Amino acid sequence: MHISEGILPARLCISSYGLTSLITWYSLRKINRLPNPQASIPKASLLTATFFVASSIHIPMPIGSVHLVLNGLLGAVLGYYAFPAILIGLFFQGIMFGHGGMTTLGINAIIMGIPAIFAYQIFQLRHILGNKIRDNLSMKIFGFIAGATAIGVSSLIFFSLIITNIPSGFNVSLEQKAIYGLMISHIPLMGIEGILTAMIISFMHRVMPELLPS
Amino acid sequence: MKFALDEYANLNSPIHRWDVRYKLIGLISLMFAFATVKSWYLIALMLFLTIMLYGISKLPLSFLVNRLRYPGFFLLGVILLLPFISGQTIVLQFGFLTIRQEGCLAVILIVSRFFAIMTTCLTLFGTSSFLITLKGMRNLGISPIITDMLMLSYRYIFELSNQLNMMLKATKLRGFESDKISWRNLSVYAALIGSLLVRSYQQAERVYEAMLLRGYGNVFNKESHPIYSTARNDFKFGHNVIYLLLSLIIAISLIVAETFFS
Amino acid sequence: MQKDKSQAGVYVKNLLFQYPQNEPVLRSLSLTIKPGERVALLGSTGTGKSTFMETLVGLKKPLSGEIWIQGILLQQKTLSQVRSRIGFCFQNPDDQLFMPTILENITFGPLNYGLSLGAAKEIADNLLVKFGLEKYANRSVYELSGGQKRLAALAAVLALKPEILILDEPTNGLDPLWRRNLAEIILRLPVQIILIASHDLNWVSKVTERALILQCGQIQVDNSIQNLLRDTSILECYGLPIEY
Amino acid sequence: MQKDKSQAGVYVKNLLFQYPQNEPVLRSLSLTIKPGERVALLGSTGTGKSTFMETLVGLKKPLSGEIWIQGILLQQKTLSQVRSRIGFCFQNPDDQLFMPTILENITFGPLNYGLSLGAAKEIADNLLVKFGLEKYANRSVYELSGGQKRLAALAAVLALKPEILILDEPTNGLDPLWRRNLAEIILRLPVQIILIASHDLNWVSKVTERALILQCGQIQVDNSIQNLLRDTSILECYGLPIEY
Ligand SMILES: Nc1ncnc2c1ncn2[C@@H]1O[C@H](COP(=O)(O)OP(=O)(O)OP(=O)(O)O)[C@@H](O)[C@H]1O
Ligand SMILES: Nc1ncnc2c1ncn2[C@@H]1O[C@H](COP(=O)(O)OP(=O)(O)OP(=O)(O)O)[C@@H](O)[C@H]1O
Ligand SMILES: [Mg+2]
Ligand SMILES: [Mg+2]
Repeated sequence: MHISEGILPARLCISSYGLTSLITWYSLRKINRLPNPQASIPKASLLTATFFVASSIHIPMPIGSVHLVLNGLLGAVLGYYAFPAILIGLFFQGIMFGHGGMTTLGINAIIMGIPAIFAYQIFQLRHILGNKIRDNLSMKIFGFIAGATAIGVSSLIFFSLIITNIPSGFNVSLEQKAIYGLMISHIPLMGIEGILTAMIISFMHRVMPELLPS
Repeated sequence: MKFALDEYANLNSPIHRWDVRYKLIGLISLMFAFATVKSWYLIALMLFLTIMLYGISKLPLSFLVNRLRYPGFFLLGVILLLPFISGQTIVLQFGFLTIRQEGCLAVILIVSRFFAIMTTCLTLFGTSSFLITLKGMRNLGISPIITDMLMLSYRYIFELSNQLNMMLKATKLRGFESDKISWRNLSVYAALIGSLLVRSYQQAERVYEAMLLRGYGNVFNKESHPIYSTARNDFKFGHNVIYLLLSLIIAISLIVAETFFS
Repeated sequence: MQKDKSQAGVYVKNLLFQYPQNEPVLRSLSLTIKPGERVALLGSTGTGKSTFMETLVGLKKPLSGEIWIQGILLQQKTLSQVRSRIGFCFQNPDDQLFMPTILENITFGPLNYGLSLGAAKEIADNLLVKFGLEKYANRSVYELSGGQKRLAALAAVLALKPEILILDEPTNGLDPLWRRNLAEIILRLPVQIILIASHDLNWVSKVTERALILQCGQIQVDNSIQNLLRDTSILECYGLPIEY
Repeated sequence: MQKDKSQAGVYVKNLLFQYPQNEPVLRSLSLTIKPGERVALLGSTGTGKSTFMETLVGLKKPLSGEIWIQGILLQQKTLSQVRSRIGFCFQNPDDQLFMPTILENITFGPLNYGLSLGAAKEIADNLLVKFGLEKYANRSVYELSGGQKRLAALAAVLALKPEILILDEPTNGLDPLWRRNLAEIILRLPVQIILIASHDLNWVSKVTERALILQCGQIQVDNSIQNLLRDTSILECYGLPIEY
């Protein structure tokens, strides 16, 4: 779910860089206010590298295989580091594999990063809404919602951008239908991402709970 | 290392010798200018400039081909339908299949821009070692948190993908069949990713300790980041500046030509 | 020679392997190991011991050459059949313990081969007792010491009841007592063939009888390990000074 | 005793350390190491060798007790001063080589202590030659063998010109030849004190003179290593059977 080089008009690329810088600046400001911002740098970097590596895993599906995005998980685990981490992950994907690229870095960071921030907020909601249920169950439920929502929002932004910017010759209502259609076809993917996010969070909760933000 | 970027960073070409700070600004401006291109004659010019640039850089062709192949297929997957659905002018028609001119032009435009931007990008990152590029970014004012994270993640990507590889091997040897989908298989994938996260978290703590022991965040030092900003005010009107001006002029001319003369 | 192929044991002929864009690591390597043999694979760093062992279980595909395991030719369609007969322990036990608890790591293999949960648990329980890990069955892998992880990895591999056991530097990071325990456990295992790569000449000489030295892509020395240990000049010549 | 504090060397008194929600690992441990001593720290797995070494450089904070290093009391405000005098090598060199190239890893420390790039490079060049790594200066860490990584990690630590060197299981995964090379390098290092935790009794006896056995949170045995190696019953009793 990366927008390749060459598709979007330059104006959109540049303005999305602006928005991305703004969010990055805000995240960094939050990070700098943490008690020991330096201590988390290695942690965030290694987790960034982990997500980069994990997103190369192919999950077999009835039709072909999908590879994971995991931006919901990243948001849930990394909190404010998620956005810079996604920016960095995308930078490497762009220059190493050509998934995305330099001019589309800003827009891709928005596609992946803003949903990750949502996912973090959703996952934190468990402290308020999930009080009454068992810890492990609330982790799973909120993990699932965070993971599925993140990928859902990402694909919504992605398809809207692609459909409205490719000269497809569609009119507005046809474009809208195409977006709905593509979104519906992505519901299974949302399910897989949600389930895996929930499972991974529950794994970490069992094995090393301090990895999850409290 | 299969995807190391700086495999050919030690060649000697004008692009390799170009100071990375100027190179970053120059080539990135060029990439954005390429992204604005829409008209025919500018596409031709853009492709010509790109090929020239890559030629001057002396990077081997295989480097480019290997890195463009997969994203190229991916891109084609997205735009493959355009010639059939987009536009009114019909070029060819076999039965119910119609090939339309506007769609074909759109494909050519997108593919050319993709090729030009990606090639320029690979030239930028392939002609200096990654660490030097990072220092350049740091000097251009990118936050040290970002450059530190870039450096550390770059270092450990290979380490971690090796770990994942070994774990995948271990699952295969114990009879895991990865090519079917089931609840249990998903939970195994989750365990693999979870293990990777937990292991890298533990490793991160060690790495941080190792950095501390070697003076990271030391009070004696104002600039306590692994990626130093070694900016000196050595502005001289030399080849660095000439290349920079050259690429800025090209970039601006492309944009101006695109906006006003087409 | 030809007869060996279809018989039990490991039979390797003219194995050629190289990593892309590198020199060959294994150059026409041939080797026969008969059932009942316990073999040490020696050689200095980077001579290809791990690579060779991985080709035996089909993790690395040789450019040419044949591998017969227990009378089966290793190829794509026999892969899972061959793998089910071999237990392979990596150098780093962390690579092998990816499930949350020790118990789940041990039952992982049997479940993959279609055993019921009950049957898999029974196998696991036996192994946990054998390795003195009963107390830790439900403990997370990350709360174990290095020695315990090593044992857990071994238990996980033995759960498949392999006929052939391959260990890559099993004593790494173990203290002397664990090394002794591990040696004793290995000597009592009900497997037909054991192949161990190790830099610990002293330890490996206690658990194996035959020693191979790998260098320049071939088995250069094939001798009883006791004879080899006496011949310090040969060892020295292959970069294995005995006193270190 | 009191006099030692303000003198050179390592002076540890009544160190108490425990991990949260666990039994104490170090229970009132006391120890003096004088300049010029090369000391082996022995003990079976999980007795707290690594933990103890980490308290010496302030990575783990003891509950009580004092640590004096070269006449300086270890506390928050002297931390960086003490650390600049100690070189500490972790068991896993990958944790220590966090910069992409070897050269960068070596200059990292000196640059942090305010040296100029030129001065740091000069130190690095000397060390690269000493460890035979000149050719690999700009190679990425990922492409090195285990032995080379070990040497690079050591070089990175020595770049700070430490007076005290602490090594945690330095021979792990090294082949006999590298073990010999490492021993020779260590014996020639210009440091005042060397403290090595190791399970390789044979190797460590070649590079140290004094041996400590850690158990139950205290130094139980403190003897010359040659005497200790002769006393197999003591070793056996602390879980260190000499023949393994
Ligand atoms: N993925 C790889 N790509 C390229 N070369 C590799 C790769 N893995 C190993 N090599 C090279 O192949 C050779 C054999 O490596 P291998 O790991 O089999 O050695 P080894 O005998 O097991 O060494 P050690 O005793 O250090 O474990 C080495 O020279 C190594 O550098
Ligand atoms: N982070 C931790 N949390 C809780 N307990 C720990 C932690 N790290 C170590 N321990 C425990 O503290 C004890 C001492 O561990 P340490 O790593 O110092 O032992 P060691 O002597 O270095 O062992 P080895 O020879 O295996 O390296 C062990 O029993 C271990 O289980
Ligand atoms: Mg090996
Ligand atoms: Mg230790």
